[in-house]
Amino acid sequence: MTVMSYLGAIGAAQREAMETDPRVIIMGEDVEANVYGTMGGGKSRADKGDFLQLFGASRIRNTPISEEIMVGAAAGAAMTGLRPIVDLSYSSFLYMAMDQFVNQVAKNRYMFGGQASLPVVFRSAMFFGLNTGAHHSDRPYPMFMNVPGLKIMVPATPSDAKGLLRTAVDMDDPVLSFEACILWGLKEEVDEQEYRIPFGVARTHREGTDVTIVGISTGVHAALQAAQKLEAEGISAAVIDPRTLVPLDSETILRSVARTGRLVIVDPAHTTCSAAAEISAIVAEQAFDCLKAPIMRVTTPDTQIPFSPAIEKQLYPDAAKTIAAVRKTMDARARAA
Amino acid sequence: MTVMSYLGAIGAAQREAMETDPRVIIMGEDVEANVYGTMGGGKSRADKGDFLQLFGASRIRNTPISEEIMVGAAAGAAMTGLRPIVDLSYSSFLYMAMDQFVNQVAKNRYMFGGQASLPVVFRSAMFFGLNTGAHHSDRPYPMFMNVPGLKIMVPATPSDAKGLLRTAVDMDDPVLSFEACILWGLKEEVDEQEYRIPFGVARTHREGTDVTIVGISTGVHAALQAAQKLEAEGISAAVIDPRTLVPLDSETILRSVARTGRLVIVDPAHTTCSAAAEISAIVAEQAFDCLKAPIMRVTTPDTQIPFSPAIEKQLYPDAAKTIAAVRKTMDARARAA
Amino acid sequence: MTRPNDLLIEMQTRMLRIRKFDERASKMVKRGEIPGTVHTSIGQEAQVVGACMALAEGDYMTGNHRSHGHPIGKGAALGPLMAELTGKATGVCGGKGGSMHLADFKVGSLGESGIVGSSIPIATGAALSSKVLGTGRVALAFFGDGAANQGCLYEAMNLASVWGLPIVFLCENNQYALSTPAHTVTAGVIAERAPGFAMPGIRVEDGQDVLKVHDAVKTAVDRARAGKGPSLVEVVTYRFNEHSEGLRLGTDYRNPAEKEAWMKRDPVKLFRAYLTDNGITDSAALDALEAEVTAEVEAAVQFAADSDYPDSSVAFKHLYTEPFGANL
Amino acid sequence: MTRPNDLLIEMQTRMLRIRKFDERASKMVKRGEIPGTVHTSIGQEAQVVGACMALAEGDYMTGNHRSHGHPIGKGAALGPLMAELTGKATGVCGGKGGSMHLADFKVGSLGESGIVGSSIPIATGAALSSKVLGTGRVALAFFGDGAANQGCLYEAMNLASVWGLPIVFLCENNQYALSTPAHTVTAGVIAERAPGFAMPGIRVEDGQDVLKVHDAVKTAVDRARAGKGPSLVEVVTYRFNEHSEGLRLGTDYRNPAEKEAWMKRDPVKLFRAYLTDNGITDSAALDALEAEVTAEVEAAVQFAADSDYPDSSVAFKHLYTEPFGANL
Ligand SMILES: Cc1ncc(C[n+]2csc(CCOP(=O)(O)OP(=O)(O)O)c2C)c(N)n1
Ligand SMILES: Cc1ncc(C[n+]2csc(CCOP(=O)(O)OP(=O)(O)O)c2C)c(N)n1
Ligand SMILES: [Mg+2]
Ligand SMILES: [Mg+2]
Repeated sequence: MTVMSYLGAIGAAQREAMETDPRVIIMGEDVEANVYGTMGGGKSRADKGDFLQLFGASRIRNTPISEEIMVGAAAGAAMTGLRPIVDLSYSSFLYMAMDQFVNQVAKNRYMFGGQASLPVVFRSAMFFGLNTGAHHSDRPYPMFMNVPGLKIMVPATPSDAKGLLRTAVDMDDPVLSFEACILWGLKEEVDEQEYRIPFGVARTHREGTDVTIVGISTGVHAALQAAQKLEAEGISAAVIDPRTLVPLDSETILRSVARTGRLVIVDPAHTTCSAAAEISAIVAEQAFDCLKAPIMRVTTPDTQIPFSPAIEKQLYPDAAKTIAAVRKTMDARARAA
Repeated sequence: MTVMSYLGAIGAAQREAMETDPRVIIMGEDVEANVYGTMGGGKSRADKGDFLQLFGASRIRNTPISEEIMVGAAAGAAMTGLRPIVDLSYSSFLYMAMDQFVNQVAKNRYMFGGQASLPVVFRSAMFFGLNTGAHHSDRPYPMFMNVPGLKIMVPATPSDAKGLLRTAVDMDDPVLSFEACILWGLKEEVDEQEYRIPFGVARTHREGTDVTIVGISTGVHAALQAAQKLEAEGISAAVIDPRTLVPLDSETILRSVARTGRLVIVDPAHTTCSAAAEISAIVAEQAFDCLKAPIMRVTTPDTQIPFSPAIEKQLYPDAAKTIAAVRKTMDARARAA
Repeated sequence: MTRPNDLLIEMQTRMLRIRKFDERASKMVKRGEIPGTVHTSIGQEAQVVGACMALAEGDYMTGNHRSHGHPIGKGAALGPLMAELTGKATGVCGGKGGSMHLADFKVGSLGESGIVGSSIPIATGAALSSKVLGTGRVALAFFGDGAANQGCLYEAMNLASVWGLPIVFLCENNQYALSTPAHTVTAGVIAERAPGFAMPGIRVEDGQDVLKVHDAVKTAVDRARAGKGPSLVEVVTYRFNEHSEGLRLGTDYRNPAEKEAWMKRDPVKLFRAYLTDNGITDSAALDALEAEVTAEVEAAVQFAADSDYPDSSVAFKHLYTEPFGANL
Repeated sequence: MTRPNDLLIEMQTRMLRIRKFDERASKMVKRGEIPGTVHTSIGQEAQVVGACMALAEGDYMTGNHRSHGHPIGKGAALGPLMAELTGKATGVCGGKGGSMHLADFKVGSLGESGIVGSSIPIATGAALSSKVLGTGRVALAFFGDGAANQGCLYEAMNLASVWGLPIVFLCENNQYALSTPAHTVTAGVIAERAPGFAMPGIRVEDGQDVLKVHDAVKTAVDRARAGKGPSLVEVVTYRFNEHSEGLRLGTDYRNPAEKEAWMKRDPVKLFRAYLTDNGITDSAALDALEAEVTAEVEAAVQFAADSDYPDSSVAFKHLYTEPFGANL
């Protein structure tokens, strides 16, 4: 085990994958210069571990600022023998390539009756909470969840990031990885050996008996802080991180709700049609009889993200809002026997 | 009153708007030739009412096949004095312009502190159910619901189409109109005079006491057919059409659920993160105490749309599936006192 | 360029296949035997076949909604194509694709696209594979004059140029995008956009002549295979039918005189004359060929008719690797 | 082109404003007085001002992340710009935009964009308004060499060309997109892409000379205003600072010799010399001007410092017409 940051873990997973399989390539804007710090080594080409030095210019490819062709060409390359990792830097740039994501990446295997495989990973970071204004602060995974054919990972810890990303690269389906910029510096002990975390298997961070808190991406940390504080008040909260939104491990969530009867979902996306909405709908349909109280969503309200530091942070889910939501569900008149 | 088809009603609303305000223009592929039948008159330029004849080439603009510039230029034009209606033909082509929708159309008023107004309407038709394969069968409104700053209408009848579209053109906010191709031929008596239907006001097609069925777009018709059949069985179903998804009239839905205690949502979008998910989540949070049974979604399962007529239709919500969902909620053990 | 006789005969064979297949498909749409609609390549056979036959068997190709000609030109078997059009389980995509989404990976056909312009990046990616893996394969992207106004084409051309990818961008300029005349929505000349992206742009003015098309595309393919990068080839041609079968537009967006003049230059007839005039073969042999191809198409129709529809469960297959999430 | 002296002085004034404003902003980022980061136009002042001053007051302009120069060049007041950078309620966007999203509709500045390429269609739409409403206004879209590889530029150029829109596409070629040298990701010469879209493409090789830029852009603006349609102007220049303030890249993506050579051609100094050499004004007057501009910038900083942050409720304003759904 080694201490790795979230960003370092992503770099490690990419390096492993590059070393293991010569068909893996990385393409994206400024990947050669390692601007975002996931291309190995340090910040200088002279540093040990620099991807361009290690893997060469044929496999580490600086692209023009042309997201549509970047995504589409990666899809075409994946259909013909490569296993590209596309670094799209900020998640807000994905829209530029939306047609390729929806009409090619998600549909080609299906439309062509299984003739095509698309082993390709699209990485991007959500930069919200950093005073970059509306154009750089998006958390757009819910819209991709509505597109059958894509798989979606939202790692919340360094070890999950490494294990999930490794699985993603090995998988024959297209994966979108939404990484949270505010987690980049988060550190923990991570296995430096190869390991893989399966998609569709939630991580239960804490067991609990009074309420189930499902956290997504940064929401996991809000949930964990909330759970810790709630414990002091005698409220036992389970904290579950689905880790992948497609496929979604609804079983683990349903099982926990069966025990607690209460559900709070912490999701940094905008409220309407969020991942939280989906999880709520699944539980309201499949575990209604277990529910003792309203299902609460702690999400970013349906407004765009303002620049001013005075008014941005209030918008995102945090521990305080999560605690407030849990209190509300605990106060709700118990309905079950 | 005159009998109008759904498509004719759209044409009528556009004509009214064009006649009333010289700042209204229509742009899109093949709009001059009236290929899709919403540009007035008949199918021939000689026919009375042909838009190109009536309004001239400066206001009826054939565009290149360039959705991104079409959407972005309409936004820029709206910010500087025009009130464009953009005909994007099929909803599956909107992805091509996703960046402009999300990063410009939805954000500009907000980011610029209210300096910009965007009076622009983006029309497109959802062609599902017509054996056109995965590329033409999308129902993508849920992903736009996740983008604050856009308004969304989903008319289900000719009279709603005319009144909502007229409101949309008059409004200073950007509106996406998702029209259903299978409804194009639907006819009813429509007021040929000017009238406007407000956004954010649901239409209650039927009152009911046992179950609330919320229908969206074609789902309204499935719901109405289901309600009629259920009546014979002694089940009284309310049918509500939100008509606009943003803003969403959740009050009307909540009020009905308070009465019936049961909710079924019929939404032709893919299940995950659908409009149905959002409505379910709102009710599970705000009307939990009224609920007597699980909230059921009748949606298109999370697979892409196959071409073969043998296997496509089974995927969409219909009356039979709606009835089955209602039966399930009725059978669910009553939980409230 | 000298071309062996059997290549010339094969050109005519493939053009005939496209013609007969599309004529048959058109009828079937009108009779309701094919659901939805189809977009025929009738009148554009020389442009399609001249381009496809400049490619090697292992080369890649992507296309668009005007879709049957491309895989046929690339050598796909007709039965599974026709079965696909009718939505049968034996279709080349198992009935999941339909007319606009034909793909036959066996012959390098990576897929037609119902979204205008959207398959160009796929071909570019195939060329990237070829370059990185060193397979020597060339990719060709078919698209229309209408698609030439989609931004992704220029992103693709730029990327292919700076990376030196083995790809040919093949613009089928049939002068109209649905009802819209190309000159009303296209600034300048499409082929002349190439130099701005540091690649050759070749305009084949007579796209009804299969040999002229073949010459131009062969030059571009050779260049690509030699590692010299991409080219843009624009072929001027004309579609003889309406944009799609069954569509009826009220406006005369195509001038009847123009239409008549172009229809006189029927690529199949022209090449037939070339073959006999140059003594490559004779009328009797060509009649026999035509009969053979007609029979081949009828057999494809029969194959489709005899095939079953897919089982309803098939709608849920092939979305991901199977079983769902198999590759954990 | 003959230019009145006061125009020349105004050019230097605006260049100085950009220089001093950006120098101050850079310091403030480093001190944490501006949240996030900023992208300065230091070194590119001639390119920005030469272009902006070719426009009339009522003309429209859009820009990108390298954002302060554009509205300053177009004549915006500095106080609300600086207040915006610090997130204050008195900011030109009420604190909602920040550095990358400056807009000052009063001077025709329709908005900078943090998304590379994304504001080009907005300028195109403004030109469409002008044409349909007959207002005679011209639109100018600023974008970088990096943005020149976004497909939407070519869609915009094509549309503007076929519709004869009054727009100037202004490529600020500072030779790098973040760490990426333009020549490694750009096929050919950007200005040479224009003829393919039937419009003039002008390349200003010396973008450090404000008059050369002004000449080229003025020609394009006049052409647009005369109803002759769009132009593409590429201006070669250099940014003196890092891509964004505070960013530290380990690799020497810019060769020190190259950097030094370009920094010698400081546009503000060059034009100062021009003004004195040609007897337009003298050193004393220019020193006074510089002091004046410095004071103006300090006043803007003070204005920002004295201003309040927006109330938390402001986060929920301006998303739609208000009250929400007012325009029912
Ligand atoms: C992105 C997109 N926009 C619009 C359409 C609708 N559409 C289908 S074919 C077509 C015309 C295409 O013209 P062209 O590219 O010249 O091909 P042709 O039909 O002439 O062969 C249009 C507008 C589409 N399928 N996809
Ligand atoms: C669509 C998009 N892709 C990537 C980025 C990240 N990014 C911001 S600025 C920049 C470089 C832009 O280069 P250029 O257009 O030449 O402008 P310059 O910074 O040199 O003025 C990049 C890659 C972005 N903001 N938007
Ligand atoms: Mg065409
Ligand atoms: Mg640059």
